[in-house]
Amino acid sequence: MKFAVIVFPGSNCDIDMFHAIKDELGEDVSYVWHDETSLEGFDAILLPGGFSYGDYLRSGAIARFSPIMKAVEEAAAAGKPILGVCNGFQVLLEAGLLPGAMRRNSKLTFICKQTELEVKQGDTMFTQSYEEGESITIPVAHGDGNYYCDEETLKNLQANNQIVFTYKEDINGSIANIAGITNKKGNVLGMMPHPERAVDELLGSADGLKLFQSIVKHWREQHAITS
Amino acid sequence: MPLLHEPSPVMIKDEKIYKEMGVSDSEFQMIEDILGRQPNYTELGLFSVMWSEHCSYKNSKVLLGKFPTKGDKVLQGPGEGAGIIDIGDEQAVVFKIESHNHPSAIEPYEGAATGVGGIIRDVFSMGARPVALLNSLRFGELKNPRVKYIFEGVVAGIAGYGNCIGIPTVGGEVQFDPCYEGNPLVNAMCVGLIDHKDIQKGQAKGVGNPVMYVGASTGRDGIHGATFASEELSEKSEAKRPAVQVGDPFMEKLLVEACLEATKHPKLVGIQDMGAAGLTSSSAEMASKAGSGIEMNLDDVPQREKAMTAYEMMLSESQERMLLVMEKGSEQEFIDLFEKWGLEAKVVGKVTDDHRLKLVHQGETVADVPVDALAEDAPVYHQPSKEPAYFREFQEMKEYRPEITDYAKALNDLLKQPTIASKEWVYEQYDYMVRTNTVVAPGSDAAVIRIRETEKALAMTTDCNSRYIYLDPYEGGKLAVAEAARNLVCSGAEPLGVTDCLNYGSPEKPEIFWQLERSTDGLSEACEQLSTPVIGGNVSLYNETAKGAIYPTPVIGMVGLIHHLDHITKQSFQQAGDVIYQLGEAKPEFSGSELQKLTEGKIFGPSPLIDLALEKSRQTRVLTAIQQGTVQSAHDLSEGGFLVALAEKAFGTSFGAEITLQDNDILASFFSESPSRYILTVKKEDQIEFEKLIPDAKAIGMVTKAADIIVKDKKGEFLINESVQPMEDAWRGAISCYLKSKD
Amino acid sequence: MNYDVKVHVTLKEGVLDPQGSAVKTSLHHLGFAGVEDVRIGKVMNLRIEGTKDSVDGQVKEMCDKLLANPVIEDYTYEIEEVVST
Amino acid sequence: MNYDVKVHVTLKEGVLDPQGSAVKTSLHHLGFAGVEDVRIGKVMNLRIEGTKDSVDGQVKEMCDKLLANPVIEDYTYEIEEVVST
Ligand SMILES: Nc1ncnc2c1ncn2[C@@H]1O[C@H](COP(=O)(O)OP(=O)(O)O)[C@@H](O)[C@H]1O
Ligand SMILES: [Mg+2]
Repeated sequence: MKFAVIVFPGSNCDIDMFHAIKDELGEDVSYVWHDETSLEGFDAILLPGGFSYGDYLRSGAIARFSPIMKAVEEAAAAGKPILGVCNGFQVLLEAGLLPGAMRRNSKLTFICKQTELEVKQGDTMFTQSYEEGESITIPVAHGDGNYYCDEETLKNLQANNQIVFTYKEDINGSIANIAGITNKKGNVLGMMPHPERAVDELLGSADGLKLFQSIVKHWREQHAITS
Repeated sequence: MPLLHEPSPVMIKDEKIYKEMGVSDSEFQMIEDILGRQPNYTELGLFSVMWSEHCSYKNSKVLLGKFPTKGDKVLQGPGEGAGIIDIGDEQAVVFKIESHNHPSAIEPYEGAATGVGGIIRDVFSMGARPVALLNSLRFGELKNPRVKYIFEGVVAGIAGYGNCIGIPTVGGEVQFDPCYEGNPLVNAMCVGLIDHKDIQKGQAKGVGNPVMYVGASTGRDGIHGATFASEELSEKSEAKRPAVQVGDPFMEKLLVEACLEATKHPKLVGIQDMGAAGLTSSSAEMASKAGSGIEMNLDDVPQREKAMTAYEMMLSESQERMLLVMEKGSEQEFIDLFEKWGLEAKVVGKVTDDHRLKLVHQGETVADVPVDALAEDAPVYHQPSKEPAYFREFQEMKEYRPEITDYAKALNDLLKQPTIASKEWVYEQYDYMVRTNTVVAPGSDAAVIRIRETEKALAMTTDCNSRYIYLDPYEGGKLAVAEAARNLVCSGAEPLGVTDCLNYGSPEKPEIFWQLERSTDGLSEACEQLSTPVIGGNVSLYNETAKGAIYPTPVIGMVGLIHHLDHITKQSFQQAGDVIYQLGEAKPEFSGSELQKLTEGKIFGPSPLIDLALEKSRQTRVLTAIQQGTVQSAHDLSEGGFLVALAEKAFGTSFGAEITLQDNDILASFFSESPSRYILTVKKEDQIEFEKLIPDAKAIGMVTKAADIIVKDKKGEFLINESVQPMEDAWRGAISCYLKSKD
Repeated sequence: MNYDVKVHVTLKEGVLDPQGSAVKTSLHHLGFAGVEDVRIGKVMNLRIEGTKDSVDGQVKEMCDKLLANPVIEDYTYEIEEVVST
Repeated sequence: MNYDVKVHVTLKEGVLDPQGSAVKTSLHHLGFAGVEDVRIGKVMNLRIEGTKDSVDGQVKEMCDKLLANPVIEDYTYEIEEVVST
């Protein structure tokens, strides 16, 4: 299976994402520069964390206009798994691939620490290797992770089972403690916590690995059916 | 055409305009002698920044010469952007610390942020990839709203820059004392990794080679920043507006990647960052080191603002700029390389053989001065030195001993002292994990970064207990180095070397110069004995306000090598049932301790003394015991003493401890900060092996499943019986509590 | 012709403004007890070359596309001709 | 009496505005070639209770003390009486 890691100017978790896939997951992975226009040949697309364009104006606001984003939209429409982490999530929100927006953390300061998450949906292509309701430890590192959407959107998210991860305690003011959501179709996941930083016990947690394993598992199942 | 508002050479001399630039009468005379004529305004500007303390070390050079700087692993000592130490396998570690105290006092966010940006440039200009950041901070007491504002701004600024650029900030220290109220200290340190073959020097060699300007364009910001950093802070500094620059970490991130690519280019000759004194110092130093000259046409300098004069361009401290020299004919290859990263690169001059810095602006030669006079041959002063009266007084006092009856209360109060309290409020704002190499995050004695594709790791720390240095600069200097090394040893590392940041008051005051002299003696001696050469550093003088000077604060940044990932050791308890050992004796010395500060509200008396030979042998033995796998956790005793250290070992775990105290002097055992001491935990089955390696360690108790700290005396009476949780909550919450409280 | 454009971007009513609340608290601490509400937004000063007609449409488009996020923000703008001196 | 106060805080002339430059470049990429300069600042909308005379002095003091840092920022403000409805 082949993963793409999109690199925007200012991305800084691209390398971590790359290592997680290559060294820990053992799958094929390449960097794709923001000004490319095609994602052909890739089975899953990863938008890494960082500060694309310095987070100037609003995080993700400038990166969403990168040439590669058209290809990301097409991949999303084609049903390929798309994962945006942290700044990647912010880009997906700004691009309208996921509903809602991010505000400054409620305490206004950047926050970096291990957090406890609850896996709210155990049956998505990103979470099938977890137990539903499972508690996992994955770190966050963000200044603008305070998720916002209006009431109607929240109702829809809940009704369609799009809320995939929640924080077990309020860390940044997010509505309904939302840490990660998918689109309606379930193939685009945005999350603030960094699964790629939780793939090795040496660094504190390996709970993020199952997320990537789920993507592979899903792809293999699909692949087995269609080929 | 020279701009009309610039004073003419005659006016400069007659009206003594040079004084406004911090140039003394005798220095002005020297400049006239060097040039054989009167300098014009631009030339005077060049001399004034290059001869400022910040760039020339004119008042501290005589002292810096004493530092041991050699060692078989030292690949680059002081003199370049950063020092370099071999770590084997054709790899080396590069590190340097720098101050940004004065800008942070007036614009905390940008002052601190640009401090981080500057130190990163020092490291990657050597060709190294920056892998970690640390900092060392000093503020007034967290009671005054202005101090809170500065503290919050500085921390946010460090976070803002480091997080954005994607280099983890993994460690540091924060201390609070009234002497820093108007003059906070903000020292930033960067650590990088390099392959031997990629090591670069900042030299302008090869006559005719182009000189290239890369990065952000030049604005009027920070003009005279270096001179400003060499003056006392006053009301007037607030009015010196342009001295504060705004950083652009996004630009710097691109600059790091592009410059690292450039340093691998075979046709690169030299590279240096434009730090303090910007274009002036980078060009003069690159030429001086190479024994060459440089000629630049300032019309080609990328400019952000209109109608900038030569003086303004040369003295601007706009951030995120680099100066490169490459082989003639390869210009376009470099321009293309930078273009790919969206960065502007422009040839602004060439290397010459006349040892002069020659500047042309709008068709006229606006400066023509010998480069060595600017760089190497700046004046050097040996300021008069005088033992301050307070020192004598402190020395003659008898040892202070507080009256403490309620040990538990004292412990709880100490844990809430801001200097001891958890610094989580600070480091949670730093992305300390990005790049996924941080094995030991902030919160332990030293931070540990693994080196990918090897079994090795680096440990790093910044340390300086300035209270002891104030009480006794000589002993305090030794203590600071020893503590840094001890912190590295506790994490399983062999200390490699030191970068230091000397923060002091005005060297023109004999008592302050005496502090500088005595403390650098102490630092030198300790570095010598502990085999940690000084490979670079920075001096920040004139840290004074109307209320007086800061404590002498020579911050020690130290890096150590962990030979195998298995040796990585943390400070916290690992499992119940482990035996707790204490190594080192607590003497009844409380002068300068946290307990004295807590009970008296100030410090006085003689500082504790340190036996460096003992320090060294203990470090060696503790490290061996760790490397042999007999140690589960290790923590050195510092601020607060034994009880604080014991509690810290329980924090963040679910464990507690039960101790039986052997000593008779309970107060000293609990709160003395005598140096060279450790608390170690050892598995039962490793005890025999461990005791062979460290026979003088004393088993004093056990790690318990119950999360309580229990200490009994020899007779079995409880001296301390406290649950961990409330203590931990108070310790963790103390800083944000101070920040929220209204007074 | 040159135009000075001032774009104000503010959080939509009903969207909590953590920055505004923090500033309000600080102002209270400083003794400004009369401060009842603080909301913080952005102001962007643009200098644009174009014709009167085109500029208005362009600015609206810039706001919709980039300068404001319609999920949480509202915007207003003013355009002023630059009188060359 | 209630007052609506609008405080504009902008970077002093000559102070680098990396955010503004990034937005300008992005607007160019989006095809708005006529954009010659972008500077980004803050606008703070305050609701204050007080008397006409006191409010003006208070706002000035707030700006000097907290809302702007005179080292790099300039400010302007407008005060408007709230007509109760
Ligand atoms: N300014 C800071 N930035 C990052 N980490 C910090 C800072 N201040 C303290 N820390 C971290 O908090 C922990 C405790 O610091 P400190 O009390 O100075 O330790 P020690 O006394 O062992 O040197 C260390 O891990 C240190 O790196
Ligand atoms: Mg320690």
